[in-house]
Amino acid sequence: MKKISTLAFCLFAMPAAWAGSEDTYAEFKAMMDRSFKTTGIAAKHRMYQLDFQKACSQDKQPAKAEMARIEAEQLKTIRYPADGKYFGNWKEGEKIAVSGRGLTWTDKTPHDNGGGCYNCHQMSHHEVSYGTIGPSLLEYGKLRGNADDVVRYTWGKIYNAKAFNACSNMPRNGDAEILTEQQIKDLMAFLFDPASPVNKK
Amino acid sequence: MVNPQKSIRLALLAGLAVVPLAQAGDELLDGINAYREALADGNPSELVAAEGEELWKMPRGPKNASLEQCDLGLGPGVIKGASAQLPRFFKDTGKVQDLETRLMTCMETLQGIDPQAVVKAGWLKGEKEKMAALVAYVVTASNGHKIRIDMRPPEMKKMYEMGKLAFYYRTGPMDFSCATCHGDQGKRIRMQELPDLRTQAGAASGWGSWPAYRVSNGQFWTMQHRLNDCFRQQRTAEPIYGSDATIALSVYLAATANGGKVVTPGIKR
Amino acid sequence: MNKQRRNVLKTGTGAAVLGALAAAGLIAPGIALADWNKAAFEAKSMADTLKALGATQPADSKDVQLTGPDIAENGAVVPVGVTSAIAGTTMIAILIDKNPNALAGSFKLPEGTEANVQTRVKMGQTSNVYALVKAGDKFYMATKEIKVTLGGCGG
Amino acid sequence: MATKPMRIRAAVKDGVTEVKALIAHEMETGQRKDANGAVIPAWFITELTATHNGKLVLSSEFGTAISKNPYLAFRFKGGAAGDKVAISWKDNKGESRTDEAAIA
Repeated sequence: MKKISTLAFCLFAMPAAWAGSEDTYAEFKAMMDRSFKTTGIAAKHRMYQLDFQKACSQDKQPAKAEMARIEAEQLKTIRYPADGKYFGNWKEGEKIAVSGRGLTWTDKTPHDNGGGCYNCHQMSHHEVSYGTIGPSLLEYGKLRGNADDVVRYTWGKIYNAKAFNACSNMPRNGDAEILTEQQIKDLMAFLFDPASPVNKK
Repeated sequence: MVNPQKSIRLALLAGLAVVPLAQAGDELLDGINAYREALADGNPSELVAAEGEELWKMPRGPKNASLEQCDLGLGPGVIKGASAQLPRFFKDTGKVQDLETRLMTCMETLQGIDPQAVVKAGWLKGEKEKMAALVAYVVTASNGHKIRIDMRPPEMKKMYEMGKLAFYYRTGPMDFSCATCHGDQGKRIRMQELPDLRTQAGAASGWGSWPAYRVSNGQFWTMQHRLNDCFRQQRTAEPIYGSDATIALSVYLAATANGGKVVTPGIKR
Repeated sequence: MNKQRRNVLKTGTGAAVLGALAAAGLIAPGIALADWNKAAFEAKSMADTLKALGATQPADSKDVQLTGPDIAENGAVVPVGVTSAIAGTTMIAILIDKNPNALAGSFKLPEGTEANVQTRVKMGQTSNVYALVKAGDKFYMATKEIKVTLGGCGG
Repeated sequence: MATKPMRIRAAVKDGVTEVKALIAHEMETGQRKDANGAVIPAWFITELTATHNGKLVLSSEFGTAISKNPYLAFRFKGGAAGDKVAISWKDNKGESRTDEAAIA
């Protein structure tokens, strides 16, 4: 719901570093507005940007202060597991990491989504088809251990990557309700469990 | 309470120091390149182009006329090299048009076919299937040509600016833009290498090899179809067929690719 | 239909009848000579397929070459080629171990046609692919593993 | 449903004719399901033959594992520029088609 409420503020505001004229930007927004339509679960309001999305819509990153402001704001959205349990089932987590499905206009429900992790990350010893947009997460738990701060950071990163890098390419899996709390727990287990193929050859 | 900034540094250090760059991936990529080369001979696009040639010459629509007098920018009936110079600004319509919207204009003016019949059809169904065949035929006649986009008209310059804004426009539940995947060098999704569409070389290899036959589903995809699926994967709302945003993006890509080589129809994963 | 055609051929008046059928557009020329081997194509395992093809215990042979990529980005279209240097090769078949039905296709080579065919096959998953060749009344075989992987996003 | 034309290329070099053909066909396996979960029935070429000036040069049988829009390349001895190479197929629905090309 918060996504829609911010809409009014950003419809006609320009990104801070935008070099063109205000008229051109207004024309651009009008073009986007008439060029997209609602199909299935992909409603037209998806085209309306959140403030930070707008700030990150340039060929350069925003200024440091702006980045820090966004990160501080996004950090507040992270909800840690209420029961204090960070780890689910790594086998379920692997399925979530493999699946790149969900939230497109050809998907029937907005609730049954994959994490698409392999699209961008190397993760396990046995899957050779991995992307390189994000860093390799091979042997994630083995290399980093499972101290509280590492565990909490990892949870936060999956939940809302923008809290740590304002214009990160990584989706806000928790904040944007892409994945459920249980799914994030399963992914955590996939990353940290010594028996998971992330850590075990 | 954990200091998240400190944790990040720890995590980054661990990542950089210990995890080797994925060398194994390179051998695999070599293997996949060999696979793609094996497919290049015998591109099933030829089958679609043959249908398109028939459609181009066949009298159709309320006016029972063929498309043989269609002006794709190089004069009526000239298709050789035409798509290598599209999108372009057309004086008769007062619009910047890509290949597909220009063909729609020809279908309307020469044959009396309502453009909405194309816009509203499902992909590879009805008039959109016919459009795909026509596109396959037309782009085959530009294979090997140089991409030459005429950027002199102010309308083209404006569309380029709009297209660039659209390219970086992050939105939707996943915060993606075109640049998320196509705004860096040497990246890939899964095993798929991603052209860096901000650069001339990247744009030339991307723009220059579409439209294409996709072996994964055995379908011939036009550029509008390609862009539509990019937005689907971005999880945005759906772009309207032939809409200005799609044409603006095409202008941005094609202009960035200027001077590159057209290899159409392409053959893709 | 097939049975009928064979009978027609046996009676000796076949050629004329076939010609008439072909002229009427009912059958394409040449096709009546083929006879789709249902048992072989519907067999599931390698062993059953070989049996249905009459190829018991084919010998591995260096004179049979199976070409194909080490890795295919998409199992829907995997280019494969088979050549045989064995004199008198009359048949080539392509089998994929882990497909639901192992036999992908077979090619009969009349005198004068080289033992060299290329096509594209579907593979459900990483599997051994076999080239089976018949020369005289003996069968020979070559194997290659082809890996099938995922390409783009959405998988 | 009308069948679509094939693309056949044949070229002779050093007394050997190489034929490359692309055949428009769905090659549906019968193992896929549509959006509503209903099985899409199998629809595939079962038999394919090639002739050179009317003489058989290849006879093949296909299963469902031949890719959509099949590609086929083969070689036979002989053939001269201008000779006809014809390819015919038949599918499991009983449809058939023949196309021909001149050897280049």
